[in-house]
Amino acid sequence: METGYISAFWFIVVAAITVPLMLGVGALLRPKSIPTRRGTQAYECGEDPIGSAWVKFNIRFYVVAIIFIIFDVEVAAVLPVATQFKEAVLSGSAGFVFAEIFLFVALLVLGLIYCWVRGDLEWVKGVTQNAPRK
Amino acid sequence: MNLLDFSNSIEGYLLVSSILLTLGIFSVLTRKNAIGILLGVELILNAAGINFVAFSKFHSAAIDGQMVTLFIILIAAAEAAVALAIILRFYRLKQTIDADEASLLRN
Amino acid sequence: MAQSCLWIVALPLTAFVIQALVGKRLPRQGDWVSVLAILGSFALATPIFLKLLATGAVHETLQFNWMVMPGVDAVSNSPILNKAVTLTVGVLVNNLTAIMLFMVTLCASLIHIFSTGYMHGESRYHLFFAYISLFSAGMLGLVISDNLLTLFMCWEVMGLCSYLLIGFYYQKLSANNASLKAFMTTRVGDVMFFLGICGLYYVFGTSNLSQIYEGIKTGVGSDVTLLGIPALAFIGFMLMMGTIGKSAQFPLQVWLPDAMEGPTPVSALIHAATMVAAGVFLLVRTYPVLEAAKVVLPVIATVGALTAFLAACIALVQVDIKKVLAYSTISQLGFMVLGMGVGSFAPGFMHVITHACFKACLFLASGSVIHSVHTQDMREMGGLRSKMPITFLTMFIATLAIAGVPGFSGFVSKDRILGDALAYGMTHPSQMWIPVLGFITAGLTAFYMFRLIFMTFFGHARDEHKHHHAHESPITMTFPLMVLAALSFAIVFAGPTGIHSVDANLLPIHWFDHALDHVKTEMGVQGLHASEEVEHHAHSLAMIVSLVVAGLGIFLSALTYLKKVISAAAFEKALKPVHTLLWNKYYFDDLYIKVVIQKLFLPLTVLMAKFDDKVVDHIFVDGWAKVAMVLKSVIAKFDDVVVDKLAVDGSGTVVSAGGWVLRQFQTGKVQQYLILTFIVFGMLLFYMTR
Amino acid sequence: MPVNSALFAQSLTQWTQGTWFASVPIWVWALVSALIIIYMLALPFGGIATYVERKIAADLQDRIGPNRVGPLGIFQFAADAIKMISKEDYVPPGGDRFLFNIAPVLVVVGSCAGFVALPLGQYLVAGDINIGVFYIMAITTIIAPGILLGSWASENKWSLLGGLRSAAQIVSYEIPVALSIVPIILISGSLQIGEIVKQQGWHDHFWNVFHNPFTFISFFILFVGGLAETNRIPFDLPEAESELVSGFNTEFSGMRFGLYALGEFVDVFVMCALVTSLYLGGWQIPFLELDKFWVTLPSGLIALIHVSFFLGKTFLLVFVVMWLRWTLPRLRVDQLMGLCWKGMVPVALFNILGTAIWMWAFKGQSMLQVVSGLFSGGGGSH
Amino acid sequence: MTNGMKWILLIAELLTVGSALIVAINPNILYSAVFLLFSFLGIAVMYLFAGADFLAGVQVVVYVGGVTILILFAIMLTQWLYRLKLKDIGSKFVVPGVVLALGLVPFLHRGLTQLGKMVQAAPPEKMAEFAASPKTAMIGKALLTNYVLPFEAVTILLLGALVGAVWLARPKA
Repeated sequence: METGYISAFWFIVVAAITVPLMLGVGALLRPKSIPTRRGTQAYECGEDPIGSAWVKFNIRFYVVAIIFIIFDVEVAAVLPVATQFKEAVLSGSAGFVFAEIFLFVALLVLGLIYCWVRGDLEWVKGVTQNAPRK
Repeated sequence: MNLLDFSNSIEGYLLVSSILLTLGIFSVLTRKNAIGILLGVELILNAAGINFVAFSKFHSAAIDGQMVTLFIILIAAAEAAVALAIILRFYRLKQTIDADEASLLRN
Repeated sequence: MAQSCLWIVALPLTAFVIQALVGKRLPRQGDWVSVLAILGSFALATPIFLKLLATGAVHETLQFNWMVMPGVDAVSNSPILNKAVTLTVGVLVNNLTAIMLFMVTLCASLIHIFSTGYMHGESRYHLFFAYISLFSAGMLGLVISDNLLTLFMCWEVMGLCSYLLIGFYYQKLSANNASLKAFMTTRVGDVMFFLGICGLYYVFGTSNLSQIYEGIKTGVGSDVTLLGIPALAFIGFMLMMGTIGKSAQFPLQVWLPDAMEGPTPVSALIHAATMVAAGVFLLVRTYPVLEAAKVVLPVIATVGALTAFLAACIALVQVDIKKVLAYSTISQLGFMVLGMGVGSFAPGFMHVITHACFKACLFLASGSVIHSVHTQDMREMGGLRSKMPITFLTMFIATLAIAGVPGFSGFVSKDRILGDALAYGMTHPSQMWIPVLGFITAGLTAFYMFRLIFMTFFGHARDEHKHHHAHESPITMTFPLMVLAALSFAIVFAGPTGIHSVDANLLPIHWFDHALDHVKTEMGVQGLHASEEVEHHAHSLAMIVSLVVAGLGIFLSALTYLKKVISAAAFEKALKPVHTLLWNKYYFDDLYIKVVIQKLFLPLTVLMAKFDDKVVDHIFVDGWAKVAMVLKSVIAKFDDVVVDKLAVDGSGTVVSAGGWVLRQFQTGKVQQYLILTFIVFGMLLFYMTR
Repeated sequence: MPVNSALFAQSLTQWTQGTWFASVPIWVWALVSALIIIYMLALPFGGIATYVERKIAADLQDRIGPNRVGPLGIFQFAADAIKMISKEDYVPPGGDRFLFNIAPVLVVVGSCAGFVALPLGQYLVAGDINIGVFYIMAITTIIAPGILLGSWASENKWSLLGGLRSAAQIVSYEIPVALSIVPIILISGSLQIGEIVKQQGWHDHFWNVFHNPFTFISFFILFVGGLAETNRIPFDLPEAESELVSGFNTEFSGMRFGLYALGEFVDVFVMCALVTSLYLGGWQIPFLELDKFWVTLPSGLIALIHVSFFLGKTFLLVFVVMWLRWTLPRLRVDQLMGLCWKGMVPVALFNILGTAIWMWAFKGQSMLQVVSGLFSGGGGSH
Repeated sequence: MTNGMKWILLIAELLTVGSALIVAINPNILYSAVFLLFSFLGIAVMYLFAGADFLAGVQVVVYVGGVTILILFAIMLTQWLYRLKLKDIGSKFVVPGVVLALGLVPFLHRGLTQLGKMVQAAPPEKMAEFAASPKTAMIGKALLTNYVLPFEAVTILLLGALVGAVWLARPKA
């Protein structure tokens, strides 16, 4: 357990403390306010909010999240191997490490290309433009 | 304080992981919401991860335990992605993600 | 060298397979396949023979495991079962094998070549070659096999081939009967032979010759008794019966004359050179056993002598040329068995070889004669000397050889046998009649052989039509004759003059004797144990007597048949009863048919039939039927009550109930299944951590 | 690194060697260094940045900008802060109070906690964590759930849409950022930022941005990715005033809004600091090595020079960020996503490949070393 | 490990267990998702104390940054209709679930105490030094030496997951 992590711990604690600190101070300082009906409604450019904040079910957020997590995992897996690359280059066995990383990355790029070709990356699903290919 | 020593030794880790496992099982079994089941599964996976890391430090002082946890995390991520995709597909099919609804495969 | 032996056997075998399968469609119906195969075997056999000539001794064995039976000691404690047994099979190549291999492959190839000419135009031509190839393979297999079982197998193969070949013209009823007769009678001998092998196995625990020789040397089994009689004697008799069956000796010789129904090359190959020699070869191979069973040898000697004499007498009166030769074969085989019996191991074996050559030549010559005049009856022949000079010349040489005229191979071997027989007679005065009989037979042989020659080749043609057609056979038939005739000269076997000059210390003076003596020592055979001086005296006396007898035989035959001074008919009338007796072959056939079969077997079968229908049919079959009927009704009742009601319907309901119960579990709810899994997980955990 | 304990604190102990401070335990110094850096550097910067940005914006638009409060309007940020603290802070009726309070904590922690690993000077780093870069990446990922929960809790259609979009944007732009960090790791061989910066000295690789052509491109990707991750202007679609009112923080009022804005600016600072330390050589002074300076300077002065250079470069980048805000038009959502997945990710992957091949071919040397190697006959080998 | 640090570990463990409890019990699925996030953070801290520093980073990056986002997206995308019926109560399997979960506790406890004693009895000599040393390089080397095959296998798995999930999540044709 490096001592560095103690500093990190304290940083997180201090950062976490500032939020309630600030809000607390604000709550203490400001005058009491009477909640008015209109004031407490959800702000809709002054209009009266209609219906619950229903959002059209849209899946493309989720597609982005999937691709993100797969590539996030990829980066997390590649990093330790990448740290050994410099030492491998100096010791001459760079080929193997390069091959390993390349294979790892290439396969996932393949996945990306698949998504790209199948039109999953398009954010706006045009009716015609993205009729799924046969 | 034996509590401090306890929490720092392997028993602490094992206790945490077993509690996580129990809660995971409980959550998997009792959740009506499909995503709730998924949360339970994540808990169980993490419980296993903790065990591996704990044994890698306290028992064998070798990196292999942590490697297994690393792979657990990688695979759990992929699993979560696919599981949730299935749930969303199920949602689109039945407009609900109540686990009991998903019983097309019954007798 | 052992591997090449395997190839020697394999070649004719493959030829047989090819011939049998595709022979018909091959060019020239595939005869060249069999010929090439046997020539190949001959080519492989010669180097072994040459090595024998060069080094004087050849010995190699090749063993491989045929069957490995591990002992079953855990299960049973019986001595036989729990003894781990490995049956090794293999090749034993010693001087005997080398000589036999050379002789058999030589004769077989010559006969193959001869039969390409002789059998030309026959309907089932390719099948003929298939059978003789198979036969050659069988014979060669027998010669090289080390284990008596494989020897017995090849023995049976040859029996089969002789049946097939004798019955080659199966359209003729006589050929059919003859082949059946041959098969059955040899079968009797084979059963005895097999009993002999079993006895050997019981005594020595193995049927490998090499191991048996060791056993004999160390005196194993000399004390063992089987059902009271000493085991070795029993084995000896059984082996002797095998030889009698196979080499057509006294009691079982009826099948050989009838075997003449087959085509002549068959008779030459099977009934002159090889198969019949196999019986004697068996005696040679298992000689140490026979010697160990002291009582067997005299019996063999008597059987040999009797067969020789009787066959010779019958041959006197025969008119069919092949029948004469058949009986002469029987008598010559009798000589060989006689030789074995009296202990003249080497000369006996030598007679096998020499006889193979000149008898094959005689048969082939008679074949070419028959081929040209299309009849087998000597009375229709005559004066063919001018028409068929080569056949006449070769046949004449072979006849001189068989008659025992000095300078020819026949004389060398027969004289030695007679010499040893005489020495044997001298040492055992009670057995003196054996050599005397031998000498008389030698004379008779000379007489009827020359009678044959004079009737066929000399005098004037009795049947103009046939005489006119007679023509010399083509080269493919005459060439083998010439080779075989060449082999009939004594030079081949024992020095220029052929006179068996026994030097002071009985040292053999020729390659054949060297080889045989080496084998004798190797196999631990004592041979004749007459005193040296008696032996010398006997041999010189035997030479003189045999010369006299042969000359007398030739002279008388010339007188009666060439010059017609003595009229054969007169003799016939004078000795009418004797003549009819000989003519009917001592009524042996009738004896067997009437007595053995009708009197002995038929009543037996009738008895069996009666027993069968009374006891077996009535008591058992009908009885059981009744019992079955009773049982049936009981079962029927049991069946519909228990089985139908309980089992069938019962299990049906149980299963459906079970199904219903299980169906409750399959609710489709994921969590339901998970609960079950975790219950099991809990149990597992409990089990793990208790 | 001699002692990788709380180095900032450790350098403090050096200064106070003789005095009674020495007996103070190490974690106290860690706390002190945390307080100093967050309350003296991060938050003030947040405030000042609002002021500076408005000044620059004004300047770009030919107007004066805030100049009422204090000379040249310097204390404008203080005035804003006080205003916000005193503003009413209420929770929308439908939203749930608990999430509403948790969200800003996550955002602020996500931005400020990154300062630990940033090396201000050679020995001036709060805590040089061995997995420095990875730690910063990890911490900044906490912001996305924060924003998501915040927008969800505020029970407002616009805020939820804005929240979803901003989360999606942050999440998807983390990939090009992460992928463009990998070449640096390939080059420096360690995740410790201190190590990375140390290798960028003049005699060493010099700045990573000039190490090889591929790192040059990935510098820009990292910078642009950082921009997008902090929802800065070319990509500030989530709080695009014209469409979604102010995006996820529609319902945030008073200091909560202030905290989010503060968090955002601190995040910009962390991103720029990260870019400087990874690509522009952090505290490395171009063209000279302080240790081999002809006169050995006191360690305090060296530290000061390092910090000044580090902050100088970071502020330069921040200036560029602000400058971009008023020059580039906003991107449409699909353009935004398209740029990320179809533009930056492939190029970033290509850079990784390129760097690896370059390293492999030139045995890890940078362009300059290779060139200098050619001239001096291969003298300056790595 | 000063006393202070032990306290931090204890707090982290309590945080993990507490939030896990809330995840399991809380009827509101969104709350349980949020507390799942906190338990992941707690676990990351526990990894730190067990010497797995890189693993803590991966845990935060993947779980906190990735899985939680996925879950939140999924919840938001599906729960919205449910807004009112968010409560996840009344599942038929509560009783068996409780019984099973509690049923496991004694066995787990007995098993773990046995394991604990076994480990305590023979702690590895290099434990402290192993815990303190940075793990990134070690993991890197391990991945390059004896974990090459799993490393490549994971790529194939990820590819499959990516294609599968994307295909499943594709909007209706």
